[in-house]
Amino acid sequence: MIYRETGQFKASYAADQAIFRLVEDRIGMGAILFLAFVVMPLVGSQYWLETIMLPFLIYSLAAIGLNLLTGYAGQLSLGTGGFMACGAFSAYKLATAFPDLHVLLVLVLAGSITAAVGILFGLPSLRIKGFYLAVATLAAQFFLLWLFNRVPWFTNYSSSGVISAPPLAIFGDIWVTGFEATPVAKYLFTLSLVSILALAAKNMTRLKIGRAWMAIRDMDIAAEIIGIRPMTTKLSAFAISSFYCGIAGALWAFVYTGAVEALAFEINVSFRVLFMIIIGGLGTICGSFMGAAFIVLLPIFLNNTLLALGLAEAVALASHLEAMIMGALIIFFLIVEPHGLARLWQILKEKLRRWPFPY
Amino acid sequence: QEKVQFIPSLVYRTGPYGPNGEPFANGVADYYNLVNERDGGINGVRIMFEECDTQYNNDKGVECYERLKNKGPTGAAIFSPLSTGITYALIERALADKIPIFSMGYGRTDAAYGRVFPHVFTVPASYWSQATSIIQYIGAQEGGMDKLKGKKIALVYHDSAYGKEPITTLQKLKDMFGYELSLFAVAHPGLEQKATWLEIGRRLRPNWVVMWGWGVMNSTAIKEAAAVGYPMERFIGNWWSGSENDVKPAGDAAIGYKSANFHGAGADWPVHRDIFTYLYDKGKGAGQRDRVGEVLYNRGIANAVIVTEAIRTAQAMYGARPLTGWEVRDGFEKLDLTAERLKELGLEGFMQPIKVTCEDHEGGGPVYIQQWDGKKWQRISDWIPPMRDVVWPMMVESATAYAKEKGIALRDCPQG
Amino acid sequence: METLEHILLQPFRSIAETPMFFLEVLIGGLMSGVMYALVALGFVLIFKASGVFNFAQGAMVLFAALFFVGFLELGWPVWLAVAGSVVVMVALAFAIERVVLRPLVNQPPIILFMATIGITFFLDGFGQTIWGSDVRRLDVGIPTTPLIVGDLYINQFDLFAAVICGLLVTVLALFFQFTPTGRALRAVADDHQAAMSVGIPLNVIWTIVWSVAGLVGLVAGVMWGSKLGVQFNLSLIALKALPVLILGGFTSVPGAIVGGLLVGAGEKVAEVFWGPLVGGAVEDWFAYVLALLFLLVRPQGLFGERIIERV
Amino acid sequence: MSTAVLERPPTGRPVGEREPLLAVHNIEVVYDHVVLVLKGVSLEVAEGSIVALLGANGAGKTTTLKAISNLLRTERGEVTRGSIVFRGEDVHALDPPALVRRGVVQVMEGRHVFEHLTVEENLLTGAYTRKDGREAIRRDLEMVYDYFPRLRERRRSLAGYTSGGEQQMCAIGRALMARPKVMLLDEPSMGLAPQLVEEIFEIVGRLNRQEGVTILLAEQNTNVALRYAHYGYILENGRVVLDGTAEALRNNEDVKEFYLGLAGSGRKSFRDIKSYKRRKRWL
Amino acid sequence: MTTAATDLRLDSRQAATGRRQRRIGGVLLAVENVSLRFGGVQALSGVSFDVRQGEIRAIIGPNGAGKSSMLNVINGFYQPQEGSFVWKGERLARMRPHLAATLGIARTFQNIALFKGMTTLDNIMTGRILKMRASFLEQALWWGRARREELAHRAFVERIIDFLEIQHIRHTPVGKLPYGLQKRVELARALAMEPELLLLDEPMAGMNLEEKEDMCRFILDVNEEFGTTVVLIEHDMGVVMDISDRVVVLDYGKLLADGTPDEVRNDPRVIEAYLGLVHD
Ligand SMILES: Nc1ncnc2c1ncn2[C@@H]1O[C@H](COP(=O)(O)OP(=O)(O)OP(=O)(O)O)[C@@H](O)[C@H]1O
Ligand SMILES: Nc1ncnc2c1ncn2[C@@H]1O[C@H](COP(=O)(O)OP(=O)(O)OP(=O)(O)O)[C@@H](O)[C@H]1O
Ligand SMILES: [Mg+2]
Ligand SMILES: [Mg+2]
Repeated sequence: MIYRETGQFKASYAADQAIFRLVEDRIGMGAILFLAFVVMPLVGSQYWLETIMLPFLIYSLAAIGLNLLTGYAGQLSLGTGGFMACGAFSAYKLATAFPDLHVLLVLVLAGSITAAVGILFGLPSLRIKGFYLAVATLAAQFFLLWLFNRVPWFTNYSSSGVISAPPLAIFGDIWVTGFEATPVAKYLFTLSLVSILALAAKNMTRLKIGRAWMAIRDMDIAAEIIGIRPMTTKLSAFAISSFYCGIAGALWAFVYTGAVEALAFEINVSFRVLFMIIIGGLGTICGSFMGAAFIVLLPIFLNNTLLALGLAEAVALASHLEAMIMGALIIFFLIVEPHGLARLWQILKEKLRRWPFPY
Repeated sequence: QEKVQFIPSLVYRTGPYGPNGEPFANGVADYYNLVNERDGGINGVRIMFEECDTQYNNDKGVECYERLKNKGPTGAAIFSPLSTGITYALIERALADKIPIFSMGYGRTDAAYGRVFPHVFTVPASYWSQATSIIQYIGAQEGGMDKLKGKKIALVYHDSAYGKEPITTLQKLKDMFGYELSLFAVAHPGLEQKATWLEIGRRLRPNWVVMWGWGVMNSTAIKEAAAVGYPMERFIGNWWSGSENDVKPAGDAAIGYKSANFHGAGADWPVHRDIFTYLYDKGKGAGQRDRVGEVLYNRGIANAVIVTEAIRTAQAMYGARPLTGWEVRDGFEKLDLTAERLKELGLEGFMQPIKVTCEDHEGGGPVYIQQWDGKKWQRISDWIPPMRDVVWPMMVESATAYAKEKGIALRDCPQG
Repeated sequence: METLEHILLQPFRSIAETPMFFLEVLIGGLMSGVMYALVALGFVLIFKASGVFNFAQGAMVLFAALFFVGFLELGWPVWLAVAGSVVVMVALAFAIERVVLRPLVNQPPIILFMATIGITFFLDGFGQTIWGSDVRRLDVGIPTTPLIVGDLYINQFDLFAAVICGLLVTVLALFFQFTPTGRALRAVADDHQAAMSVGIPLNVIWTIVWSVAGLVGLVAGVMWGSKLGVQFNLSLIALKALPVLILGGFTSVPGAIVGGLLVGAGEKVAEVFWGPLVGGAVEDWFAYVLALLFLLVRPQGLFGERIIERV
Repeated sequence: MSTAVLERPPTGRPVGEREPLLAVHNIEVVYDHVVLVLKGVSLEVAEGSIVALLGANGAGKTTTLKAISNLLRTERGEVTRGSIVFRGEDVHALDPPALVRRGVVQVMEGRHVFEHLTVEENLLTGAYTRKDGREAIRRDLEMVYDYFPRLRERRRSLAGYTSGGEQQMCAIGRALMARPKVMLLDEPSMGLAPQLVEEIFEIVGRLNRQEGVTILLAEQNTNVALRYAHYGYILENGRVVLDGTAEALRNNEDVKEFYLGLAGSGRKSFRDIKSYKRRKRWL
Repeated sequence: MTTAATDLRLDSRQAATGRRQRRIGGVLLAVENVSLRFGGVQALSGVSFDVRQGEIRAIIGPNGAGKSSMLNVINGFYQPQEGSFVWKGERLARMRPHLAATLGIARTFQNIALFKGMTTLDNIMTGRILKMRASFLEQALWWGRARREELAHRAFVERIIDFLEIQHIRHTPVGKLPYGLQKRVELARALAMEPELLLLDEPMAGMNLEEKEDMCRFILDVNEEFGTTVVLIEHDMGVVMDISDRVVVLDYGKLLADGTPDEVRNDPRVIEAYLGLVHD
């Protein structure tokens, strides 16, 4: 009985309403934050910080965004890439048009613009549902990319259509974008932002708006009948989800790669993020992180293992094997636990709670 | 202890463009192996190279870069990102890491301006230069540049950073020579071009079609062009639209199709003989024997030759030892690949001499036009040098604008 | 105002001025549409029969084509290569049923959808591990020269594809509507558990549908393969089939055809007559936007089953 | 079926050494690897009998039936102990369609009709496993329509649009089309008008008598169930707490009090019940 | 049973009836001449009836008679082709779900329509959504109104949870609950809306006697303590006759009878169409 709730009584509704209701959970979370904020920047190599942690965090953010929409509000979307592109390009336009704008403001504004675009593309969801909607959201994906690719204004008339992030500082000369930014600065900046946004998402999902989303997801008719407006609820889901995806896209372009063309946000990105939330667990915030970790780390891990196994000569074979293993693992995880890694974790905790008794 | 120079190799053998990445990667691998097997390395420093599969995908490219940049005793000597998108993503990083980037025939064109981009090399020619060469060829076919006036030229391009590169140049030339230019974007990956070709072949009927295509887009374009009866002789691809992979799937329809190229096609150079003797005969070849000498394979060789020669030049400055990236850069900036040296390398006439300067990292190399006869690529023109007077000022202007946007101070270059 | 007129009127004027050309574009579009429909058909089959949105259809097209050319390159005669590919596709159906679908019975559709994305990865990797990633030429003797009727250019190849597609659709539509197996397939799509409870063996049903979808994939693979060469990109045509699918309705075999024709014709006409006004390449999203507009009127697609909403 | 069965009033318990048609031995069921729902349930169903499974909500009736028809696995539940024997064969490893072919058909709780099929198509899917030809199936279809005339009227409408009662009839009719030997009926009376409840039980009884169908019935409507059943088991909290012939159960004081509402002075008005009665009694 | 207890019950019954008569007020909702068609199916044809403040009104009728459709019309989910409503004396041409909810009409569903992926508590809390005012930002930050509101509503919901005795399943996802409990959670969700008019569609289907008795008690308590008006569809005649004040009988979309339980019970047409031979 290592992990249990016996003996932990909640004296108030506030305590019962807390995100982590058990002391053990709070300690665990504290440890993770400590690792992320203190240990990682100290011991992480540049490779780790820049090419593993950054994409992991940014993808997590996008995954949270999509999870709000798909996992909580039940609106399956394949337009994530488009929304991320929207964030990236609006951030670029903002940062170049107003060079003095603070980086946080740039991100928030870019997110808001994306939210507006999200609402626009969310309108069909009022009538269209399920896979029909999913395919319809591809319209957003393709149209937005086309727009950014085609209209030179978005790239400040760059001949190639590539945008590259101007250097921006969080304060003083602590740069978070551009080539003067150190990996640690980029990492901590992204980490803080992602943590705050994740917390905000968690709060939303456990309060009124989150309940409204879930109600719409689980049974829209009943939800409507108890007075939840489908329109505002669905559109708010699209807006907030796009806000998150927009910020993720902006971070991707500005902090991670530094220069992107619209194609960087092609359909595969949408699929990837979708993978993350499904592997991680639909309708859980921590699942978004787990899923992102899985999808970002797995190929790198596989690739490195295959190389270590002496398959270095046959790069193509390694890539093909990687795809196969990746596919097989996705299926494997779905079979083991269709509700994702987050649920797996929960079951584990459940078992721990009952341990040493089987039931 | 053995002296080794680490050269990373970003390749794409899989993914939508895998079929094209494969021969290129094989050419590079074979040449490095040849240098090791035949010469025992570059002046005794063996080449250690490692491939990383980017799948032509930007994130993967960045990940590969970060993974490989610190390998070997002195870190990566140089990166060839092998994709315009990846090049863009690496330019800043590589500068911070002090590693040169060699984007041969792709990438950011204005990066040829060495005063702004000290670490990027785009020899022997950029897309902008190539565009001027192609237009000159068309001019010659029409009987003189002045005959271009009123002619219709269509550009069919891959709708990406890569495909858009020649547009400004072609527009500039349009103003100079008075032809009409129509633009046709084809969305990645380019499976569906019927509408484009109906418009071109049945309504617009331009005098010439120029193509900036890549991968499956090329063969599809050729097939669709044939289906609307557009004459292949008037259809010219750039150097990424002129490999065996582009014409073979189209079958006989492709006979007569033309493309630009900046190096030889075929396996008839001494270097190929060496590759057969030292590698394929011993079972050490990277690919299939009968595909040695394909256009993209040879391009891999060209890439590897320029890299090894740059390293050799750098070794002349710093000694025959493993060099850091920045030392390689210094050598690259002094690279002078003369006709004699090419002959020594067994590549006489394979490509034109290359000379890099502090200011000019491109060199404005010439291209020639080749034509597919159903079996082989036949060379059908002389080397056509670009219109440097047009292109170079454009590059300088664009690079300077970039420097301003990024707050980069222009580097001084010794004149002369 | 001028731009508005430019976009709204100009193209119509140009259509009116060149009616023959318009006809050509239209016909060309319809033919492309048929090719899309061929891929969409595979989706419809599986969706209709098991409620699974099979994203792997594109990968199956590639997979089938790879084996087919692979066999041909081994020097097998065409009939043997066909037989061999059929065996491979049926075996694939068995494997998918056993390994993926059976353990996921009664799971929500999105989970199954994800699983098929897993299958996509696996098939792409597997097919190319065996056959490599080179572009392969496939020539099954379908003529590609244009057929010139009066002043009209018609692609013979497309014509051929249209006939094949029409045949397939007729057979499949009849099968679904009028045989007990067809009925059972639709029952499974509605409710896995209830279907099992009345004795419909899910395993058998799924193996059948996936085999049939595999065969449709083979046909699509051969057609598209002869058009584009057999290579990785074949798996991407799935993306072109999706708008066809929603336009026609996920559950309707004839819908796939009609959707295909609409999408094909619509996007070609749009690209040729409107594309130049906005910079071209509108084909990429046009089909999706078209489908979206249709859906706003009919949320279940043109021929899809009515969406039942009751409490 | 044999008339012998008809003449001897069947009971749940086998008479003498006769093997029961269906026997459940001490099964334990776990959902999701952690939730233990059935804690050792045993029951026997003799050929030709109607056996009722009674119990409060959540007692585990549905779970028991699903364990028998092997539909549990699709809900991430599994039988972790015990065995289920049908005609001497352990059916634990069979899949549901195999069971249907052996004649064990379940009518699921909550109807589960195929919404996008018409009522008639729904019925016809029930005959999926049958091999005795179109004619026989037609005849049975007519039989079902005779039993449920309302279905005949709605035969062309999509089942998803029919009312609750119609769907229930459709589900039962669909099961009948499979010509079952044993029918597992999960709450057939739920949501049906009183007349129809009688009718359906009447039909169930008739099926049992005329067609010789053995019936295992989970039911809340104890009253009716015990009127038609021959034998009954009462489930509480995943355990069998009481069993006996219908007669015996009807006269059991506890059953009267808690299930039939006949305590003491006959039936009392719902309005007059002032105290909440929910509690665990036999545990 | 002791006689004393019986007496007590009798007393309370009289008391209840007495109170009841006093409390039943004017017409809360009148449905006038409602007709509803689905393609060829005439689900309702020209049905009119009224519901008085504070009463328990039952709707009965054979399967497919249009009872559920009637409820769907009342709360605006189906739009009838003809007909109108009078709510507290005010005529409404159209009813929309959201309007109905704001007017204070809550309901439960025949085929349980709970939010399956949510816990019991969350399900009930959704009933309070109409009463919450906090903005996005406040919710995201768990601050200000969001926090105050949440705790206040939580307290209210806990009262309902206590009332319906479902404390032990507060944090259980409702999808896993047994049927009877799900029905109770649904009732709880409806009650959380503090409705004036509560529409119950077969609240006791699938329950055994004891549970029905409990459910009846809940309904009576809601009605008596909060004065909530109840419209109830139920097939158990015992329940209907015992607890309802007036009964509407529908038959194939038509109004067959309307009156007190006793009147209806003895109406030969009702007996023929619906009741049949009722075993008691
Ligand atoms: N899929 C599931 N996962 C977890 N627990 C479940 C699942 N299905 C049922 N249970 C639990 O199993 C127990 C028994 O449920 P079951 O449905 O068998 O009861 P029942 O007797 O049929 O009740 P009712 O009369 O309400 O239908 C209940 O406590 C329920 O919560
Ligand atoms: N959305 C709909 N589309 C088509 N027909 C419908 C729809 N809703 C209800 N009906 C039809 O209207 C009629 C009345 O249905 P309703 O559900 O109101 O019956 P009910 O009285 O509630 O019956 P039950 O007691 O069986 O629940 C039925 O014949 C049903 O098939
Ligand atoms: Mg049950
Ligand atoms: Mg009803």
